[in-house]
Amino acid sequence: MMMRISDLKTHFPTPDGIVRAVDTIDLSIRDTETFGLIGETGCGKTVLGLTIMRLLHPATTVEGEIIYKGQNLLEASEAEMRTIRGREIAIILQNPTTSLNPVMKVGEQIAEAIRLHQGLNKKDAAAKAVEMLDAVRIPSPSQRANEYPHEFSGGMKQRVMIAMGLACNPSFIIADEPTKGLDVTIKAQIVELMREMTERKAMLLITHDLSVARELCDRIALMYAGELVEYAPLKGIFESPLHPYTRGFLGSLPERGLVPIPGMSPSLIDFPDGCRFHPRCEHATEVCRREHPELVEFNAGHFVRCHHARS
Amino acid sequence: MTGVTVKDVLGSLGLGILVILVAVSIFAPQIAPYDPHDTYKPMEHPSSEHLLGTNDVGNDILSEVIYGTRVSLFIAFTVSITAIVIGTALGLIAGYSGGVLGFLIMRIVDIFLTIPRLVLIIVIAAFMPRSIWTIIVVFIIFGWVMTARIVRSEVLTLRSQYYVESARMLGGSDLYILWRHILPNVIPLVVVQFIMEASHVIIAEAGLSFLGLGDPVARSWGTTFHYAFECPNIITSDVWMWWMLPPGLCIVATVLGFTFVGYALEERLNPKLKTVVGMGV
Amino acid sequence: MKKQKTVITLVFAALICSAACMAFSVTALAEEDNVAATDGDRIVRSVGGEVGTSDWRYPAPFTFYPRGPGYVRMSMLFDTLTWKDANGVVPALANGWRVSDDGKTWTFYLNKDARWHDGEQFTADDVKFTFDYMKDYEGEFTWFEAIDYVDNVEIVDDYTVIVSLNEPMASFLVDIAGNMPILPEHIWSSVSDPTKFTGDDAVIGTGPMKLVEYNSAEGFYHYEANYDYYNGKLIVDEFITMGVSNAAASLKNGDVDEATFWGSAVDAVNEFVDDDDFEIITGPSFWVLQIIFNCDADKGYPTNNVTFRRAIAYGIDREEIVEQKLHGGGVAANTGILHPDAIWYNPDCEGYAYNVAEANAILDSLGFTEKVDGIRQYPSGAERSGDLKFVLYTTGKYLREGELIQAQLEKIGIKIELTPSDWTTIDSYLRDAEFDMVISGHGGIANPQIMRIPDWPASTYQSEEYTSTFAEQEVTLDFDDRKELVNQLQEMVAEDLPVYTLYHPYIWCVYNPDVLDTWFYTRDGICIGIPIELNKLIFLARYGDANENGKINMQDVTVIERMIMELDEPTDMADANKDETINMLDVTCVELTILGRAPIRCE
Amino acid sequence: MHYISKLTYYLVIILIILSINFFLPRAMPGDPLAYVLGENPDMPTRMTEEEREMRLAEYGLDKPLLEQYLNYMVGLSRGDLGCSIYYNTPVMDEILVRLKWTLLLTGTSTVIYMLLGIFLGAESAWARGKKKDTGSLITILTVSSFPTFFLGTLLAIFFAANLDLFPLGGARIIGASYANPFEKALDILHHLVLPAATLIIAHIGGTYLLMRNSMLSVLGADYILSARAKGLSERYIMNRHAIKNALLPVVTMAALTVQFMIIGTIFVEKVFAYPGVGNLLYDSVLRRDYPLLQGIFLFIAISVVIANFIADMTYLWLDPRVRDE
Repeated sequence: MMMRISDLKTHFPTPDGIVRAVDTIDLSIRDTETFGLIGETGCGKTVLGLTIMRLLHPATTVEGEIIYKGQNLLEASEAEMRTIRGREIAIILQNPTTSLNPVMKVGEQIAEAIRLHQGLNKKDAAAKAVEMLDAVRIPSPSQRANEYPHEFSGGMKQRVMIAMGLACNPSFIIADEPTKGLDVTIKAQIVELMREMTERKAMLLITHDLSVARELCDRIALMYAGELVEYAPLKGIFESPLHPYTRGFLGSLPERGLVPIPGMSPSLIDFPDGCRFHPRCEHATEVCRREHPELVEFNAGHFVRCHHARS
Repeated sequence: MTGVTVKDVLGSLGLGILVILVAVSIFAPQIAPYDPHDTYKPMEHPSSEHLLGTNDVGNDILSEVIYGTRVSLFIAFTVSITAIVIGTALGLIAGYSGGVLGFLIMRIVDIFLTIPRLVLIIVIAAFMPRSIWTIIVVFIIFGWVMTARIVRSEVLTLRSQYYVESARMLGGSDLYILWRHILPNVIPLVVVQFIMEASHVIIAEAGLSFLGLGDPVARSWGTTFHYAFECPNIITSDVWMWWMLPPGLCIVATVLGFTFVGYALEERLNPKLKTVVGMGV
Repeated sequence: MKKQKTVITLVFAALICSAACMAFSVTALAEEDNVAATDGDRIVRSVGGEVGTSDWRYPAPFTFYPRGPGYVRMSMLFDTLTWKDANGVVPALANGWRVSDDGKTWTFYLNKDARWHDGEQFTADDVKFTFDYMKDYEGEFTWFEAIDYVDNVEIVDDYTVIVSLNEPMASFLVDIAGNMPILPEHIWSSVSDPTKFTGDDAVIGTGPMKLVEYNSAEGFYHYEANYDYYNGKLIVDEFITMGVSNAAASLKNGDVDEATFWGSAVDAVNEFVDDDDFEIITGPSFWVLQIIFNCDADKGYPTNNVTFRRAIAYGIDREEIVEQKLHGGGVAANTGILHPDAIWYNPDCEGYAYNVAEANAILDSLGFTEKVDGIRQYPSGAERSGDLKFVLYTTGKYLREGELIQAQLEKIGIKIELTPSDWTTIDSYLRDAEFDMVISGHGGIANPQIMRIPDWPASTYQSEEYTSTFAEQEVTLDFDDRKELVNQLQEMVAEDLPVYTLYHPYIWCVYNPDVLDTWFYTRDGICIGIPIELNKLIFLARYGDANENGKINMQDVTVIERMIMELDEPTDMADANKDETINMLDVTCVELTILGRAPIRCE
Repeated sequence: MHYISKLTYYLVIILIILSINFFLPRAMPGDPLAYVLGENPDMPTRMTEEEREMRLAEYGLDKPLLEQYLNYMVGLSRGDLGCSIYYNTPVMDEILVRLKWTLLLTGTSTVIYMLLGIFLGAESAWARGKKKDTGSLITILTVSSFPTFFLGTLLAIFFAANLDLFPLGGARIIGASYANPFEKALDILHHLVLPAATLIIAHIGGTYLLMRNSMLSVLGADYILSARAKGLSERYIMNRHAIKNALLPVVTMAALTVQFMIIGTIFVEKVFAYPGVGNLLYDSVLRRDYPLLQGIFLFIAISVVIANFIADMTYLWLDPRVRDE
């Protein structure tokens, strides 16, 4: 087991109230497996990634456990975390355009992590950075390493982000929306690259794109309003989805007719009583409005949070 | 964590200062113990009769400073209100209509911003008759520039936003769109700008008066300070404590009041600065 | 630790940058010359007459700023034929002089020891050259106006010149001989644009000081002693006048050794009264503040009526103004303009003591009886109507006096609209007689010549009697006769009130006696009446006991003392002046004369 | 292209400033000749019409306005700013004599207040919401509310008049003889402390606030998160990632603050009787010395334009995105 997350709650204060971005999540990720975390924008999935990395604002309260290789990350000191970030666990942030420092050369941005974690000198780290750029198939990497981010196209920047994440050979990777905003061809290339690069690593793939998840993931979890509503192996989700939300999500795939889920995802400050999905659920009954359903194992390895789960 | 924040404390403190000062200037005749033009024995030290002593011609300094509040605030408010109105109007025109007019306005703005403002004001003030109206007019001439620039850029942003577009599609007149859609969005910025302008004028007027270019009859704080500074034994004796310090501190308090209010408002209005909590969400 | 490192780096960077700035400036500044003073040199630092403005332009004869402090800075370098000390006219480049009975021919016997700073000998040629040059460039020498009186200068021998005047000039010895700086012919004969001539050569004179450096930026004049000075031994090695931001504070912390204070600065002077480190001398400023009335027959109603002006004079409490504005640092002025400390002063001028009843009575008698809200109204049918209201112009400087007058005149029912303006504007109103009253001040009131136009810079006062009396005194050489005429002039002004004088401020010199203790005030002001204490004679050892070496037989001194005191016979050969009835300075002068150091004073 | 359009823009601005500079004083009331002789001469003198005309001709004030304008422009192209009426010397000479002092004062102060402001602003933003941040914010807002002349006077009263730690005014001991250049530098530095401290305290607020705000928005940027995700230390991130980005608006503002600095100099130089250009401006205002006033104004305005130009260039250097446009 690479990582076990139990009873995780991430809440942070804002002037409008407390945002419960992650509100009780349990999951575990095995060595070398790719775990997909799917949900709409604003369901809290990015926060989960940042919670694992402990990159949230100090005012955030985090409860529960994140056990990585036997160590509870939530109890690690900031100094320990710094040795884990980038070296053990890397995160490939969404939005490469804003996630790359505009006034720093690309090669340098990759090399600085290498210097830090692998103790290489400036020159060797720079060489390693060029290697990484080469590995993510950026043409003429030694020249590109001396360029600034604005000189790269969107797909290229995403490759840089991947190179940056993998530069120190981490054993666990969090990839947050790696294909967002890319056109179909580029997306396919990136997916291919991701698959190749993370073959023997554990990865948490955060995305709202089921097609990408289907390409890459071993298991998939669906997140809704801060909690997991269903998780199962790839096949289970795609062939026998149990939760109405999952079904709705699958229905929004292009080949299934692009039917959007009606309604809006709830604010993370003020959840509806009972099942958090019930205002948008066509099957909602009295019990759904009253009682918050528990996550139960419906089939072996297939968990669902629904009063009316059926196959 | 929706409790009292620093900006709230500073904001209310600033507001408090300003309210007191405005009250003092309105009720100056009631508050001041004497008419500032009445003369008593000159250069008296503070006593129960003259709490801050008397100046070189025997005016009660406390009364002079209290009446000075009127002059200083009058100049500050007159200038900043007028300058802001002009600046907002020109900014709206430049931003909304674009074209030759907008271009011209913005070039003028650029030039005005490049020319060292107070240096030119000093030069002009040196040649004009010394009266508060000269000062007011000269300050207005230079005061509208920054507002026009800020309003224009905000209008440009707003204009491209959908609701203005849709209002236009629905056939609203330009004036209606300006009035109904753009102006309300510009107001908060203008308020901050007003505050900054007012505090700038307070300092600049005091500076001009300090250099002896102010209105010698309407004694603002700067003028009182000027006379104190010219007093030959101001430094070598304790006289500065009751003659120089009070008008100086009044200037500081006013500027601080404006600064605090402006700071609190800006923090509230500028979402970028609002909070870094939950970055990445 | 890392944080500290950043701090240190930043501070270090700041230091380096400032060091670079410093280095730049210091290199630039190090190029300037410095006179290395040796230990024990006496260096005197003075504020030099006026605080606030420290620059009086380059101290060459045609470039100095034409006001007292400017002239004085030039006079350190250039001597005149005569000069003045605390008691009156003394010899300078001229040892002695003689005037013909018609008062039109002056013979000057020149000092044979005088040398120019560059070593050249001073001769009669230089004197003639200077008179001719001044006539040629009259317009350029803005300080000086009277050269027209001079007809020609004749060289008798190397050290004797005869100056012939077109008409007798009573004040010739002061206004021309004691005023015109004598120029070295060998330098100025080739100068055709004197106002642009500012090199080192332009400051070569015969004076007791040589110019080391003038710096317009820092506003200082740095002089060094001319040890070869012909007129006495120098007791000061270097002299500096400089600008400071606050004279009293600079005195206290030793930045300067001497400073001048005027009028209301009495408060600052009082700070030094109990301070043993400083001494104070008080002098007359020869300066007067006055109200100028519009006396113009056409435009001046009602101030062109002398009775009306008297009412205003009675309605103004000058003592209050002296008290309020000057804090006692002055006196209510002589209504006849000339300063009470001047030899020409007429003590019998009408004083117009503050008298509200008298003022009201006069105004009532003139028909200004009706009052609205306490303000008198013009009588019906007069040139003006409505409130008895006047515009009182002044610069910002005398605004406070204006406020006091405003309040005082309101008590007799006259409304004053106080209008501060700049001097240019006011002056244009004065020229055109488009004004009611103006507050304005001027100096030079030790010299009767100032009374040519009593309401200067306006000229609305017309009196033939006055004009002819003035012209008569100009050519009257006999002191007593002239004084009588000047007295009449003063009485006329006091009677007719073209101006109503308000006050004469005092002037003080506060100095550190350990550095220099020879400061004095000049009789009727330096030159034509400059009140400040920067008389170049302070640098000379003239006024100690000249006979300290005992070279003179004390009996000789006593004889002369007895002669001065008009005692009968020289029987008692003890010190005749033991009661100090005679001014010791006179005694010293006598001693010097006997020693042949400072020559005979003959008038 | 970018450089050329910028350069043209600044040249046009300079041309406009030159014209304003020429026409402005002439549009004002007041007769410069009246000020040649001052307000209270010890002996009254008033020029006759001929003398007046002679003087007017001497300074070229009698010619038609257009001719004066052309002469002015031609003169400027030769670096001739005219002759000061008061000093009767070339304006440029008078400015240059004082320039070194002003440069020393403003240069030293600018460097220190910029660095200090940037440093404190960055520190403050990094500690946002903590006591350190709030404390420095309130302190700096408060001291920035002091008008320069008030602050300078207070410093003079405390540190010069009462404690006698520093001189009351001036730029050096006049007439002093120094054993070596170091002693002289020390003397100059000693005189510099109070005026420079006044300018630094009065001006630090702007830079501090701007840096703090800029830093705060930078700290919310994704690339900072990205850097932290690499395991980099906070200090490293601040120095290598945040500051350079946060500096961009500060640099732009730096040019605009040059004029505030110059304005502050006028007051500081008056309070401390410092022999710089600011004092000269003040004196020439009092003396109504047109050519000198014009010269100084022109000089200051052009310095500000040049500062703007330098800021633009620095911006290009700092921000690769703009550089490639």
